[in-house]
Amino acid sequence: MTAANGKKHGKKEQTDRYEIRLSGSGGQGLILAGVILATAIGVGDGKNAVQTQSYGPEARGGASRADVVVSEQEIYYPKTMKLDLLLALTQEACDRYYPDMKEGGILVIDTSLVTQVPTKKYYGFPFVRLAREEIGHAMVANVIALGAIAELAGIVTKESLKEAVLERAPRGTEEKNEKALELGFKIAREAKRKA
Amino acid sequence: MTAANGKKHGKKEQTDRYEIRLSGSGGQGLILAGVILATAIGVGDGKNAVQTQSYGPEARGGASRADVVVSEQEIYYPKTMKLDLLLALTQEACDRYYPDMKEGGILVIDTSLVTQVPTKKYYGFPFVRLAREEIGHAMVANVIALGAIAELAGIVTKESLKEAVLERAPRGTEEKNEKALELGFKIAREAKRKA
Amino acid sequence: MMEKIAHGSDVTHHYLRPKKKFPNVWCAGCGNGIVMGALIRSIDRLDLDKDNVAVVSGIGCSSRMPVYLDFNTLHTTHGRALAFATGVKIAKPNLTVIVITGDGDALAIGGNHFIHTCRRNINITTILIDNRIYGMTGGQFAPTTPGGSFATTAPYGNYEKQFDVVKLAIGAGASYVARGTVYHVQQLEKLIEAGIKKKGFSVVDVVSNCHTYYGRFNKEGDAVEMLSWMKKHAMPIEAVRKIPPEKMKGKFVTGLIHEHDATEFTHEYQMMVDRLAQKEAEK
Amino acid sequence: MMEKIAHGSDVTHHYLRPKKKFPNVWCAGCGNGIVMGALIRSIDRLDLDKDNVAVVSGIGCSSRMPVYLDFNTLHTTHGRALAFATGVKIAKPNLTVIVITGDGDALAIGGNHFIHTCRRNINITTILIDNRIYGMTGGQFAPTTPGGSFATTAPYGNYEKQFDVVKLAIGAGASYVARGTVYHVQQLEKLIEAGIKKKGFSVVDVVSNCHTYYGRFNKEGDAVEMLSWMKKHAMPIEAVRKIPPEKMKGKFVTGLIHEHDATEFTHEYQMMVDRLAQKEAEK
Amino acid sequence: MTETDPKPPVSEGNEKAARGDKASPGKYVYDGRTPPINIFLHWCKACNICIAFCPKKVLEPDREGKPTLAHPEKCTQCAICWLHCPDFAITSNYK
Amino acid sequence: MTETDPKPPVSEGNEKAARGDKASPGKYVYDGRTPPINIFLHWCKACNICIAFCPKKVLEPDREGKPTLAHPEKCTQCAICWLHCPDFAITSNYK
Amino acid sequence: MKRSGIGKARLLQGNEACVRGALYAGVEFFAGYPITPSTEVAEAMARELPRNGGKFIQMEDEIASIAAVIGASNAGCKAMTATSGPGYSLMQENIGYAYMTETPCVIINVQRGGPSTGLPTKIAQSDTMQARWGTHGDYTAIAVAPSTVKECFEETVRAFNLSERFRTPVTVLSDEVLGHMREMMVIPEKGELEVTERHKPDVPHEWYKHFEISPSFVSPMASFGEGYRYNVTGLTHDEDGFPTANPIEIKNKMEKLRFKIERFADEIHKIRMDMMDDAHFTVVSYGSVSRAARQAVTMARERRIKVGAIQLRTIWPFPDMKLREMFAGVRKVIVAELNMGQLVNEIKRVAPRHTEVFSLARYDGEVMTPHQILEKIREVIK
Amino acid sequence: MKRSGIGKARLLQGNEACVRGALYAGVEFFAGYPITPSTEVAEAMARELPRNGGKFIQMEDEIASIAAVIGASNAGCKAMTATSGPGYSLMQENIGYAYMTETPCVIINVQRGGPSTGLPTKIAQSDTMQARWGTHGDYTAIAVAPSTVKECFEETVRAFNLSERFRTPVTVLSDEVLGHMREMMVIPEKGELEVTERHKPDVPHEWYKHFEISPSFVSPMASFGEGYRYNVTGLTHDEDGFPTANPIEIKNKMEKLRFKIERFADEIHKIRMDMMDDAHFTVVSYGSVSRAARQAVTMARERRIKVGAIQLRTIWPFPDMKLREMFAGVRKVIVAELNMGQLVNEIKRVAPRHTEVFSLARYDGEVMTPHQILEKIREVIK
Ligand SMILES: Cc1ncc(C[n+]2csc(CCOP(=O)(O)OP(=O)(O)O)c2C)c(N)n1
Ligand SMILES: Cc1ncc(C[n+]2csc(CCOP(=O)(O)OP(=O)(O)O)c2C)c(N)n1
Ligand code: SF4
Ligand code: SF4
Ligand code: SF4
Ligand code: SF4
Ligand code: SF4
Ligand code: SF4
Ligand SMILES: [Mg+2]
Ligand SMILES: [Mg+2]
Repeated sequence: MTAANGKKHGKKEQTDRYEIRLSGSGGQGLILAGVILATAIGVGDGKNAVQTQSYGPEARGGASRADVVVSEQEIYYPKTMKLDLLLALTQEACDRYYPDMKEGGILVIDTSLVTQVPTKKYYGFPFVRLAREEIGHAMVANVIALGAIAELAGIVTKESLKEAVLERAPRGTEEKNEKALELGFKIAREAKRKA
Repeated sequence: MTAANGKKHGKKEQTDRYEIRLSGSGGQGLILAGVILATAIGVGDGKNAVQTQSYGPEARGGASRADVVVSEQEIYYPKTMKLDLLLALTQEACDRYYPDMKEGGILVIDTSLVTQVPTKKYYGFPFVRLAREEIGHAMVANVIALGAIAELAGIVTKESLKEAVLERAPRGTEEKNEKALELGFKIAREAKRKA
Repeated sequence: MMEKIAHGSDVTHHYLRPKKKFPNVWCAGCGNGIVMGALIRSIDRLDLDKDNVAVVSGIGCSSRMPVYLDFNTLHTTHGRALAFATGVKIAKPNLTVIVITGDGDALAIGGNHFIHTCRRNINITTILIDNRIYGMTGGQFAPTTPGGSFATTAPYGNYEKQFDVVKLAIGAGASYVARGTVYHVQQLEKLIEAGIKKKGFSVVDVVSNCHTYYGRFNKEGDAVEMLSWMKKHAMPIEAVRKIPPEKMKGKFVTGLIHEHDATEFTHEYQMMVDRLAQKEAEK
Repeated sequence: MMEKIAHGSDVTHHYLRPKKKFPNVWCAGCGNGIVMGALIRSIDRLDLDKDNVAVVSGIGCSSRMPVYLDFNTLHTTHGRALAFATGVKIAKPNLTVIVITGDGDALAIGGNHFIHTCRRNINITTILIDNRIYGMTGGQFAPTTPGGSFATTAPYGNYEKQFDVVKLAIGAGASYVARGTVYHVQQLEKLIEAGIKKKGFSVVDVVSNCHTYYGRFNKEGDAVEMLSWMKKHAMPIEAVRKIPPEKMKGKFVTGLIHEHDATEFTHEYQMMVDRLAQKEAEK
Repeated sequence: MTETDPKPPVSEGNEKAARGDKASPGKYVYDGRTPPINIFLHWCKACNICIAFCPKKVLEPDREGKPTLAHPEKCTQCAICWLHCPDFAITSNYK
Repeated sequence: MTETDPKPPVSEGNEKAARGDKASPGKYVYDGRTPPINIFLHWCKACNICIAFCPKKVLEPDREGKPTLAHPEKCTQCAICWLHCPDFAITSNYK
Repeated sequence: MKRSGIGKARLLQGNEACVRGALYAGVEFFAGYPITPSTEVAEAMARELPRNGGKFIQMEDEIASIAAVIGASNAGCKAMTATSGPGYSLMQENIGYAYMTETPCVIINVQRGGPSTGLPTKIAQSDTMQARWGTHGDYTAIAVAPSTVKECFEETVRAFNLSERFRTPVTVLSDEVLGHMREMMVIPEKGELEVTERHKPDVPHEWYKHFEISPSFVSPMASFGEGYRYNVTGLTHDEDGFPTANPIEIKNKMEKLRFKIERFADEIHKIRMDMMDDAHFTVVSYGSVSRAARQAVTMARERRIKVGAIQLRTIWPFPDMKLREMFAGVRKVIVAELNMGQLVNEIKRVAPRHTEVFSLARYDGEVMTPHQILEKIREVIK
Repeated sequence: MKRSGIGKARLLQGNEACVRGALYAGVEFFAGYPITPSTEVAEAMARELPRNGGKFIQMEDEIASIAAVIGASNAGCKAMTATSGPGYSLMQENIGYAYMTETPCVIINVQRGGPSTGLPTKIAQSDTMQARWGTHGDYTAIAVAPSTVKECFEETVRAFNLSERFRTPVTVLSDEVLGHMREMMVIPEKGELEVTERHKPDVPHEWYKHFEISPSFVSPMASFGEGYRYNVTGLTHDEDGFPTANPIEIKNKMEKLRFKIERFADEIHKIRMDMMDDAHFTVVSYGSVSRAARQAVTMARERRIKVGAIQLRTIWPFPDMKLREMFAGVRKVIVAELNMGQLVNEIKRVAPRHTEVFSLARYDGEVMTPHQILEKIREVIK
């Protein structure tokens, strides 16, 4: 029998709990982005991270969703409760998940695909267009988004994220991925400055 | 919900319970005899009768055993507890089941096959020999035994037993079976007179 | 009738569920939809009353088909469709019973029911959608997955041997065994039609595409590429009979491969019942 | 060795369990005992180490055999012997694995494992004691019970069709398929011996007698009569090949009916493992 | 893969011809207004089958990969597109 | 049932001959004392197989149907009886 | 369907009585695979059904048997199978399908010793909990248990009635001794026992919902070939029978499966009481043990022990409330079972505070004897 | 056997963690048949075993899978399979064979919604009772339930240990969310966790009894090919493994199956307590619900509610005594489960008189949320 009674009762736990959702449609590489993010946080930065996702017909069809919960402490409840950050790469995803956000949470959208934003406080970047035009590879939109999130949320170190991205990058695409990530950092840094 | 509380409590029930065992070896037709006896008592005489038997490897091999419990009242426990009558057609059966007899119970043996009888109070008849020699058909030894039992135990009417025997008799053997039954009645009657 | 079949639209609306759940659950380009089209057209050609058609399936992508079809539909447990269908057929022999199954459903977990239904020669038509993979569960190898192929449970190449569905069905006693492909839709339609007409157990093995898993893992491309492959490599039995075996290398046979006459199960049962009744009447 | 086999006594004592549970449970004259004799003599001839022989069975009269045999014995659940045996063989490929099964065990409830083991071509020798009935449960018809025969569940004559074990096994991919009878014991011994030697899945279908049920219900007499029938109606494959088919009426073929070469399952697995190791070493 | 197409007897060319129908209804001619086939875009999943196998290259993909009637005049009503559409998204207008 | 016995190549006649052993050990001759075969009556179930199939009618049933060596001198050590005994109740004495 | 042999006293085996009961209830389809000690059920069905307009088929195994039964039931037949432990285990997946698809069918389990192949020719009552929890997922099970040949008949009729009424599989828990025992019984005349027919829809087919959630939770059931063309699936589904992933629809379906039975539990429960009026002690049992219990209680009463006997003829749903009431004046309860103590846990759960519960468990393949129970009574009342 | 990736923090799926745990425990054989949501276990095994000296085979179905596992275990391998509800139901007959033949093996059941095909991609904990009562006959089951990815690893190791130690099948009750969730964990170094090896006989083979009744009731186990040539049968058997019909031998065998586990139940039980020291209320849960419970309890403590959380990592044998002790100061217990109320019945059975038991059941395919539990806590404490 194990008794984990060491912690003081009543102590507020997991005040540092941070919840992220990456959402959009299948094929945008969001599950992979979630896994990379969780790996960077967990393996790289040594925090706790849990990644969950939606399965089922929903998953095979259009919509796609990956959630990451981050904390320094033991993560009790592994699913998200109120999102600290929502990345929405489609209008549908934005409409559907916006209500799950915490007050004051960060909304990040792809401006080329999400046209009706339910709030004025949000960060918008044309990830897909940037990927195609700046990096020359539409598939790295998710990596640009990861870069932006890292910059905005500050829950992962850039080094860890870079390492995690490169570990997962298909051979020969390392450079593009790195470029994409840097681009993500940059655009978010600029946006923050402007905001 | 059914409540069978009608009967008075404490009333001694089933004082008329009568327990019979027909035992011997496979191929002596004892299960059939048990079924015939139970049918005669139940269908013919309108009493209650339960017939049980041994299954399993035991049944496929040598030994064979059929039990019949008779009562005017509802038969609660269907298996035998203490035998009122034991028919033993082999030495093995006699040795094995004699201890299951009630004090004062009736032991009936085949004198040509059971040579060591554990008591002096018993009825002995050479059923198999009689069947072969008197009826000309070794297979009716069980029917002679049934006749003898009916006479000795008095728990079944002769008419019902005859009917039950004839119902089960293979076509063309009716006469022999009837003769065998009558022979059983007769030898037992004589034995009783002598006793 | 021919016109209607050729044009399809009213056939579609007549045979698919009134509350159509389209677009269906299948991946874009999945052969299951093509087979479904061939099936309803063959039923239409036979002019069967929808109320008297029962479609039974197991579990798998292919086995999802009955949900869309406006017949009496029974979507059962994995591998057991033929056993359920046997119950349906015996209970109501006047129903036309069609089983939709996958190579996993019919030949892996359901192999025993498959061979026994073949043996009994009960009047059921089985459409076995043979995509050489377990599609529904995400691409594990099936008893039909070619040796050397890749699958999630054969990450180093499949080292198992395969069933030849046709040989297996014949070996088990099926009286009608055919093979079609989702590319050759009209041949397929006819094979299904003849299978339904056949008084006895009939199997139509349909070579189909799961590009999502099988195609992707084995670099066989998308739906179009996989259908093109079928176009190239299928060889009708009539042609096969005329050419030397070595010309068959890399090809596979299609068409009605085996047929024989044998009394049908529910018919035999009825004859037994009739004999009994006659005997009792004679008494 | 030959001497020993011919005389039997020491063979018996060497291969039967030290605490021999004889007389065995089988009815007087049951063919199961005859098969058991042939089996131990063939093993003796092959000079196998008893410790390296595993005998696996399901449930049935025939499947009781392992209990008497002084090997590693696994008496499993009804129909599943081949699946258990597959686990044993893969776990320890150096064991000689022999499966004893009945026509009900292997072909009714166990049909799926039968065809899949045939397909995989795993090095297991299956002795299928084919008495055309479920003996253990008291004489219900089996998938091998001839049409028209009587059984407790076919009181008006069997109206089902039968498996031809040989065709089924070949259709499923078995690489060695033979048939013997309990009358032709020495042929049987050799068929079993060759089956064990074969690197791959081998089936020896043994025509046997259940006079207690099948014989009695169908007026085929006692053990002697049923063995005499086998003597009369068996036709060795060598002879069959020479005579016109019409002469085969009422006869059945015995001997090694089918054999082909194919890589064996555990061998294929090992090759895969070796390839992997080599790849890793190359890195 | 290198061997030539065995030309299966059905599924290619005009369907009615393949069936060997006696009464040949004559060749289909586009009237310039009624599209030869209807495409239900809502059911279409952009699998590309119709486009790839149309022998007359009548169809071309739109931005989403769904078929558009690029050359209606070339259509022969051969039926290949709608018989192969796994999603029942094509019907013919040829009555 | 009416057709003639197809004479399977094995299982009948002298076993060694059936196996085609080169060294023929000569015919067995009963020495008048050692019984040619031993019968373990305890294991025997009186199935009658040995008696029925002994080609030389060496065996006859006792009252219980179990075999007795009625004509030991006729035995050729053909092995049929013990190879067919389902109960391992016969062994040979021929060494 | 023709019925034979009604109204005359006859000596019947328990297994045969199940067959007679099924015929009385209108069985039209049987699929099975032989297994000791249930085989006589299949054998009698093979004889009777073809003569009575019904269908008999011996399938390749138990999985196929229950599958065929469910198929036939959906095609409109009253359908059943019979088996014993190993077969019952194999059937579990498809029994779950019957729960989910609300398909009426009857399964007779003639129990023998387990686990595994166990003791094929010896008695046990060790599939009691399995009859409630044997398949995966949630559902509410119905199981009944006869103790005499007559009850074999009656409980089989009742099993069909419950099955058709609640659109659910029902298990009859018999056992080796009961199945093989021969006893007198009079087969009731037609009309003497209630026979429930399937509730058929009376709406046009466009309105028909095969899994409608009605006030009673039990929806009318059309059959294949009757013009309704509904969909049946083992996936969790909506009222129309189409797969759903909607949490509300899922919840509704699950509650339907539960409440269609629990709400009517009172009408399903069947309990026999003997000498319970003034009892301070009671022996609770079911199946053939109840006969030994009655005998033992009679013997104890002769010794002036105030003990009664309670026989559960309905095992599942478990009669929580009824028993709690019956235990009102009862200080000590002995639960006698031929297993290592299964139902005793349920009784412990429901027993009021003043009632102590004792287990009398036998598991050596032999029957429970009246003396054994009597001895336990004496031990407990000390 | 080679082991890879030990000692480094990594993000693992629950299903993968089971595979890592199995490798850590020394698994040598896996047979399985794919089924959502357990398939990743088979897939990872297919990748890992051939590289680690083990054997992987995909069988034709679940029945064959567990059969092959039992065969391999008797041939000396640590062996396992993984499945979900429908497959678990199919395996029941042969799981019973493993109980009877005392064959160690591990079954991972990644639960999904039932009954029947149910909800393949949605979570449930509704095979809890089936893990105890799923096969026919009597036996005592062991089942463990992890709640985190790390626990998936640990409980799989423990399952192997218990299985080998007690010569019995052990079920790991995982679930869809846990199986698919990715979480950080450090794979322990060799030696960090205990790994139990099979107890081998040290007597000459003539003395060896494969089913010997020893003081601990657990007998040493030889394997095929090691020179012992024993018999294994699913029929009830004597110590030598030969079928028996002798009531005393039968009873001995049955008691062995039971007591070899029950006697050591204390060592099998594993319970995690959070904030229980001063708790008047407690939430009992298992599996992934325990995480929501911990969260809810933390939230309730912030509201000064004296509530604690109890997580059962061992479900079977049920920790009757342990819980009764833990409930000493507890007035109200909420049992939170993703089913219609299964384990709550056990808790009702064992709860002392002063402890009221409430069920919090969710069965719509969704996870239990901390808020839902919190709400129930508030409702109950009123
Ligand atoms: C008893 C059981 N085992 C396993 C599964 C999981 N399962 C569902 S479909 C499937 C395989 C389907 O393959 P196939 O029949 O070829 O159909 P496809 O998806 O390829 O059309 C499996 C293994 C299940 N649903 N039930
Ligand atoms: C799951 C299961 N179903 C049914 C049975 C009952 N059963 C035991 S043996 C047998 C048939 C045996 O037939 P076969 O394999 O031909 O063996 P035989 O007795 O004829 O040698 C059956 C149906 C069982 N033990 N287990
Ligand atoms: S996974 Fe494969 S079989 Fe399933 S729908 Fe997609 S393409 Fe078709
Ligand atoms: S019942 Fe038949 S198969 Fe079984 S032992 Fe007797 S003769 Fe042999
Ligand atoms: S009918 Fe034929 S020609 Fe016309 S669009 Fe379709 S495929 Fe092309
Ligand atoms: S075949 Fe059908 S689904 Fe595919 S692209 Fe054409 S219209 Fe769309
Ligand atoms: S060895 Fe041959 S000849 Fe001698 S007794 Fe036996 S069967 Fe007869
Ligand atoms: S063959 Fe064997 S068992 Fe049969 S009679 Fe001869 S010695 Fe006895
Ligand atoms: Mg498939
Ligand atoms: Mg047989």
